[in-house]
Amino acid sequence: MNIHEYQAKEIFRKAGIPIPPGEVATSAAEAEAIARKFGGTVVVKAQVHAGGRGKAGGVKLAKTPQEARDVAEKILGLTIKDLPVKKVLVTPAADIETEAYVGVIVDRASKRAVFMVSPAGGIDIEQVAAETPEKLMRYPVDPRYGLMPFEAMELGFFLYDDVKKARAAAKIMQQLYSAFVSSGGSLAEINPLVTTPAGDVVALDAKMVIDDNELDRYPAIAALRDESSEDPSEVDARNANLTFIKLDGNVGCVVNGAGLAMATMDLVKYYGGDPANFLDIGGSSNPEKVVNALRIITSDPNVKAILFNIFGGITRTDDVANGIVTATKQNPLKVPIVIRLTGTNEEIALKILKDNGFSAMTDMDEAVKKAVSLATGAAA
Amino acid sequence: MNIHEYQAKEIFRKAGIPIPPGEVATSAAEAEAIARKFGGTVVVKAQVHAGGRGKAGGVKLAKTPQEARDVAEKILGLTIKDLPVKKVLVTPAADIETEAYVGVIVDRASKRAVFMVSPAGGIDIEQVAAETPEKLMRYPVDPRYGLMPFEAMELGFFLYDDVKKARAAAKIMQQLYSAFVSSGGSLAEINPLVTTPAGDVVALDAKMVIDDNELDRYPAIAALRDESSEDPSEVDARNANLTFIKLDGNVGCVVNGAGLAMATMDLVKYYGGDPANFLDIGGSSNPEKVVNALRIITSDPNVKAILFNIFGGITRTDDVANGIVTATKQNPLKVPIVIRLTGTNEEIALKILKDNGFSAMTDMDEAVKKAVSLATGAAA
Amino acid sequence: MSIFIDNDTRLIVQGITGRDGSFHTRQMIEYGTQVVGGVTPGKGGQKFDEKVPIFNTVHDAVKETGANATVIYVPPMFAADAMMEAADAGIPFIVCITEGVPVLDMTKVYPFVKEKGARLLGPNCPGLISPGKSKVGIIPGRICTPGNIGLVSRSGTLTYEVVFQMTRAGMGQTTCVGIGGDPINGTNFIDCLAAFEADPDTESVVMIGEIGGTDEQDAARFVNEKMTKPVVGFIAGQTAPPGRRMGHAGAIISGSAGTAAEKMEAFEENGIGVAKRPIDVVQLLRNN
Amino acid sequence: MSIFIDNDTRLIVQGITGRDGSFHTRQMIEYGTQVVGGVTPGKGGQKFDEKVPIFNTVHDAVKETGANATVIYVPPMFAADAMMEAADAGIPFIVCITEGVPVLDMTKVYPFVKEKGARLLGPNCPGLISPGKSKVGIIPGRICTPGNIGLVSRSGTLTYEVVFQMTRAGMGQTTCVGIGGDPINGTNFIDCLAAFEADPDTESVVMIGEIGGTDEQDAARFVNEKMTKPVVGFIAGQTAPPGRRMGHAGAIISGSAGTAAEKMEAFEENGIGVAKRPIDVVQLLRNN
Repeated sequence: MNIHEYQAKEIFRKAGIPIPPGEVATSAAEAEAIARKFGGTVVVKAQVHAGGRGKAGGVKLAKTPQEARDVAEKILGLTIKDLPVKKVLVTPAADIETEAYVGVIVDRASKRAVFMVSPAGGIDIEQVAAETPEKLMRYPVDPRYGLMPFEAMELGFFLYDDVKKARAAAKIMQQLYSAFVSSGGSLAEINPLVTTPAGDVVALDAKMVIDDNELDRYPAIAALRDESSEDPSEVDARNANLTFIKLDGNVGCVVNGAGLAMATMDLVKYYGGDPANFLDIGGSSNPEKVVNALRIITSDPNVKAILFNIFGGITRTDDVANGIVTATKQNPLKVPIVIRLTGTNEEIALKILKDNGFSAMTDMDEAVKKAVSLATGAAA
Repeated sequence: MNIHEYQAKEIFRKAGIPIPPGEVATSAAEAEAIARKFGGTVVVKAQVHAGGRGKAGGVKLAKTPQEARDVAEKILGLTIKDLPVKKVLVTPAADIETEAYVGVIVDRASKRAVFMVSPAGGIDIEQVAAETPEKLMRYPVDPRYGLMPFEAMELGFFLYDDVKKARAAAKIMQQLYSAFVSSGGSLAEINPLVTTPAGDVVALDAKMVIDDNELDRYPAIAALRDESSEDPSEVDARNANLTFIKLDGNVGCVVNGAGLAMATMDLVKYYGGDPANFLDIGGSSNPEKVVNALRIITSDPNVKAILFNIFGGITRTDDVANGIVTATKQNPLKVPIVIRLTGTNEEIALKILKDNGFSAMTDMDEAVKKAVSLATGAAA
Repeated sequence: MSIFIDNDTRLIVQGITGRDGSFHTRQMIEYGTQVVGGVTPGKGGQKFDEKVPIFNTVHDAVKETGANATVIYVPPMFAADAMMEAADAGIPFIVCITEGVPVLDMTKVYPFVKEKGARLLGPNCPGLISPGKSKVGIIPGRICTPGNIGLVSRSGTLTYEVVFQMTRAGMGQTTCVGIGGDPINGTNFIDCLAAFEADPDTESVVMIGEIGGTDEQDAARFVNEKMTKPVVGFIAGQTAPPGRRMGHAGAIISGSAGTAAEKMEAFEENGIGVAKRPIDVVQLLRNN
Repeated sequence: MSIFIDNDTRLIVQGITGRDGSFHTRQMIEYGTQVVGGVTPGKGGQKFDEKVPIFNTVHDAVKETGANATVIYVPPMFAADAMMEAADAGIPFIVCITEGVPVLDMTKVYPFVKEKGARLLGPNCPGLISPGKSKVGIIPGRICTPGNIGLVSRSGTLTYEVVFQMTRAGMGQTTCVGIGGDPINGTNFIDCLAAFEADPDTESVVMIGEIGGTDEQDAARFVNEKMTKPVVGFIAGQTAPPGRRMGHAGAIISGSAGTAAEKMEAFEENGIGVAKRPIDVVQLLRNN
C-alpha cells in the first residue's frame, strides 16, 4: 500500500527523525493560509502516489502566500501518471547545503531489509546506481540484531566526513529502520536527506510503501489508505478481495492464480491480442468473487471480449460456473465471453454452463485463440 | 538495584500484564483510607527489599478499613531482615483458584535470559527446584529472536491444560519478557501468578531487580531507587562510587579490586579474624574515594582495626597514601590502621606515609596478620 | 526415487482442524500420505476424523509421532511462528502453504530455520507431490502420474496446467515442487535442481519461472555449470507492465532486473529450452 | 610459545584517544606490543602520539592495518557495539577491558561474536600478557616474567598479587589471562585451559577463581578428563555471605550453587591442588 508523503513524514517524525513542519491543503485557499502561517518562502508539493512529481510540475516554490495560492491552484489541477492531485503539502522552504539519499527496502536476494544510501541525493536513485555505482552503498541488516549503532555509523560516514553529521545521519537511519519495521514497511525512503548551513541533518521528503500483508497487524497504518488517490477499479477489486491491475488492451481476463493469470495474458499476446487487465480471483472459489470480477471487467469500455481461464485445484469450477451464471443474470453481458474450465468438478461446471446457454472449453490455447479473435472482430 | 513490589507492578502493568489495582500508604491512616476506597477485604503488604515478607508478618489480610489501619500500623513498625518497613501496598484481596510461579533471570551458564515457570507457585521457588524439580521448567530465550509466541505457548501449557489460560499466561510471559528487557532487568518475577474462579490469569505479586549497569540508560527506572529502604552505609558507599557490603566482623577492609578484596577477607578469617565489610575502591585512584572509604568504615562501631590492601596497577599507590593522610587529618582515627601497599609508585607512597607518621608494609600476609591481632587485642 | 518426500515421509499438519487444513489433510490421506499427527493448540488429546492424533504443540507432536515433515495451514499472522515452532521442534522438512505472510516476518524465519538445519518450502506455495508415493500440500493428485521428470515452479495453478499437459502426454513425474512466489522463501530453484540432479530416477527437469527477482537467472547458470540432466523452462509475465505487482505471486519488476525477456535470455544462454507457451513444454521434453 | 597473543599480534585500540585508552596504549607500546592503529569516530586521519594512525571505524582500521587483535576501552554503554563492530570487521581476537557492560547487552554480543568466529576476552577483564612478547590490556608488565607457567583468572588485582609472588619466586609465565568476572563473558576457564594444554611451552597452569556460577567446577572436570599438565588453583570469596553481590566481579551466590567451598571441593576431587592463601600457589607449583 502506498501512503502519501505527509503521512510518511508523520510516521518518521514519531520515530524521532528531524523533519520540517508542514500542513496539508485540499484547496488553494487553504494552501495560502498555511503559507501565511509559516511566513517566508514555502514549498507546495503534490500528494500523489507517483514518482517524478517535480518533473511533472507537482513541486513548486512560493515566496508569498498569494503565490502559494496560485501554485497550489495549478498543482491541484494536475494529473500525474493518471492520478489526479487532490492534496498538497505546504512546508517552509529549507536552506540546503548538500542532498543525500537514504532508503531501506526488503531485498529478495539477501532475504533481508537492505539500506541504500548515497551522498548523491535529490535525484532518481536508479540513475545513481546506473551512472555512479561507487556513490551508492548497499547495506543488508541482520533482522536478528537490527541496524546496530556501528553499522549506522558506517552508513553515516559514507554520507558525511564530518563526525557530527555522520552521527546525526546514523541516528536518523536507526530511526528510519525502526519506523520501517514497526509499520510493516516494504520500502522507506528519504530523498533528499539534506544538510543545512547550520550543520543540521534534516529529512525533506519521505516515502513509504507498506506490505499489504501487514495491514491486519497495524490498523492505524491501514487507516492511512487514501482511496481517492487510487484507480477506482483497483480499489473496487481490492475491496472484493481480487488482485486486479488495469492495462490498455481489449481482452478482459479472469484467472485463478497469479502465475496462470500472467501466462494467460502472455498467451493473449502470443495469439495477437492485448490483455485488458491482470485479474486473479485467488484460490478460494466463492461465486461472489466471480460476480465482482465480471462487474469490474465489464466497467472497462475497452474490453471487447472476456476470457475465463480456470484450472480447478482448490478452486471448484462449479462455483465459478455458478458465479458466471449469477453475474450475467444480474447484468447481461454486452461483449462475448469465452470460458475455459478444467479440474475439480469440471463435469458439473460444464453442465451448469450448458444449461444456462454458455458453451465452455477445456483447452487453454483454444480458449485464448477464440477470445482474441472475438475481441479483434475476426472470425473465431 | 532492587525496586519495590508496587514499582515493579507499575512496570508490569504498563507492559500490559493484568494486575489488580493497589495503592501505597506510608501511614496507617492512609492505609485505612485506601481500604475504604477499594471496599471489601484488602491485603496489606510491606514494601521492603527482602524476601520472606509473609513469614515475617509483613503481609496481612484486612476485612474492614479499621482492620486495615490496625494491620498497617503493625507492619509499618516491623523490621524485616534488618530493613525497616516504611511503606505498605494496599490492594483488594483476590479470589484464588490456583497459584503458579513465573520468573525470568539472566543465567550465566546459558548466557541468556532464562524463564523459570512452575505450576506450584506461591511458595519459595528454590524449594520447588529442590523438592519437585519436575514441576519447574527452565526455558532459555534466544535474545536475537526474543520470546516467540510458540515458546510462550509451551510455557503456558506447562502451567495450564486449559487453552484459554495457557494463552493468557503466554501473553503475560511475552509481556514480562518485554518489561524485563526494556527496563534493564536482571530478574523479573511473578509469584504467584493466579487463576481466579472466573478463569482470569492475574499477577498478584511482582518483583524486579535492575542491572545497576543499565541505570544510565533508563533514567526513569533509576529514579525508582528508594534510598530510605536501604542500609545507610551502603547508600553512602554507592554515592561515593565504592562497592561496599557491611558484615559483622571487626576488621575494616579497604581493597582495590573485588577478587583481591574477597581474598583479603578470606585471609582475615584464615588468621583468626572477622572482616567487618567488603569494600572495593575500584580501579581508579582518586584520593577522595579513600577519604570516603575511611569515613564509611569508621562509622561502624564494631570496627577495631582498619586494613588497607592495595596492589597498584592502574591504581596509583601514592594517590591512596595521599587519601589516607587527608582523611586522617580531617577525622583522626580512633582505631589502629594497617597499610599494605605495593605496585605503581610504591616508593613515593611509602615516603608520603612515613612523612605523615604512618608505617606501611608490602607483604599481604604480614599485613593481614597484624590487622587481625590489632582487632582482637592480641600483640601484633 | 523422488526428492524431499517419499513413502517414508511421516507428516504432521499444523492447523489440522482449520478449514483448509482439514480439507487438505483428508486429500493427502486419500492420496496415501502418512499423516501421523496434527497440531491445534487446545485440541491436544483429541483425534482428527477419529484417527489422526492432535497435539497442542509441535514439540509434543514430534515427541509422540516421530514426524519428519510438517505442512502448515494457519492464518498469515501466525504462519511465521508456526514455521519457527516446527524448526525448533527439530522437523527437517517444513512446507508452508499459507498465503499472505508478511515479508518482514520471513526475514526472521529464514535465518531461524537455517540455524536449526531444516528445509523450508514456501510460504505461499502449493507444496509438492511425489506421484504414487506422497503428497504434501494442495497439488491435485489426479493431474500427476509417476515417471521420471522433475518439475519445479514458482507458481500454483500454472504448475497444474503444465503438469496436467505432461500427464496427458504420458510424461510422468518423479516430484513436482511448487517453491512459491513470495519475495523471501525457504527453498529456491537451485535447491530443487540440485536435488533432481542427485536423484537417480529423475531424467530431465522442467522449471517454471515468473517475472521478478533473479532466481531464474541464478538457476540458469547453475544448470549450465552443475547439471548433467536436460532442463526446459517457461517464464510467465512477458506482458506484465514494469513496476507493478502482479498479485500475491510477489512478482515485482524493478527497472530492467527481473523481466521475463531477461530470464528467457538467461535460459537460452545456459542451454535451457524455452517454451513460448505452457503447452510447448511437452514438445521440448519430447525433443530431449 | 604462548596463548592468544605473541610477537605476531597486530593490535588496534578502540577508544584510543580516551583517558584509559591513551594511557594504556602508551603502556602497551612501551612493553613492546605492536599497536598498529586506533579507532575514534571523527578522528580518522589523525595520529595518536604522532605515530599510531587513527580511524573512524574498525572496518577502516582493519582494511588499512591488517590488525588481528583489538582491545576496547570505551564507556560501558558503547562497549557492546564496539565488540560487535570488531567481530563484524573480521578481527579474530577481541579483548574488552570496559567494566560495567549491561549483562543483557552481553546476551546479544555473545552469539554475534560466536557467529562471526571471533574469540572475545572479557568484558570487565584486565586483558592478558605473554611476558616478553606482547601485552593487551592493563596487566602491569613489570610484575610478570617469561617462563613456562600459564595463568588464568577471573580477577584483576588478585591476579597481579599471585603473578607477582610467582615472579618473585622465579616462576615465569607463558601467558597470564584475566577472563573477567562478569556473569557473561566471551572466554571461560576451559577455553584457556585447553589453549594452555595445547601450548608446548606451558608446563603447568594456575587457575584463580571466585564465588558465583559453576565455571570453576566445569573447568575442574575438564582438567581431570582432558589435561595432562598439572593445575593448581585458588578460590576467592570463602567468607562472602550468601546471596550478596561482591562488587563488579559479579560474584553471586544463589543458594548452595557457586560457593567457594563447593569450588574448592571440585578442585580437590579433580586433582587440582588448592591454595588456602594466595601465597600458597607458589608452594603448590614447587611441589609439581
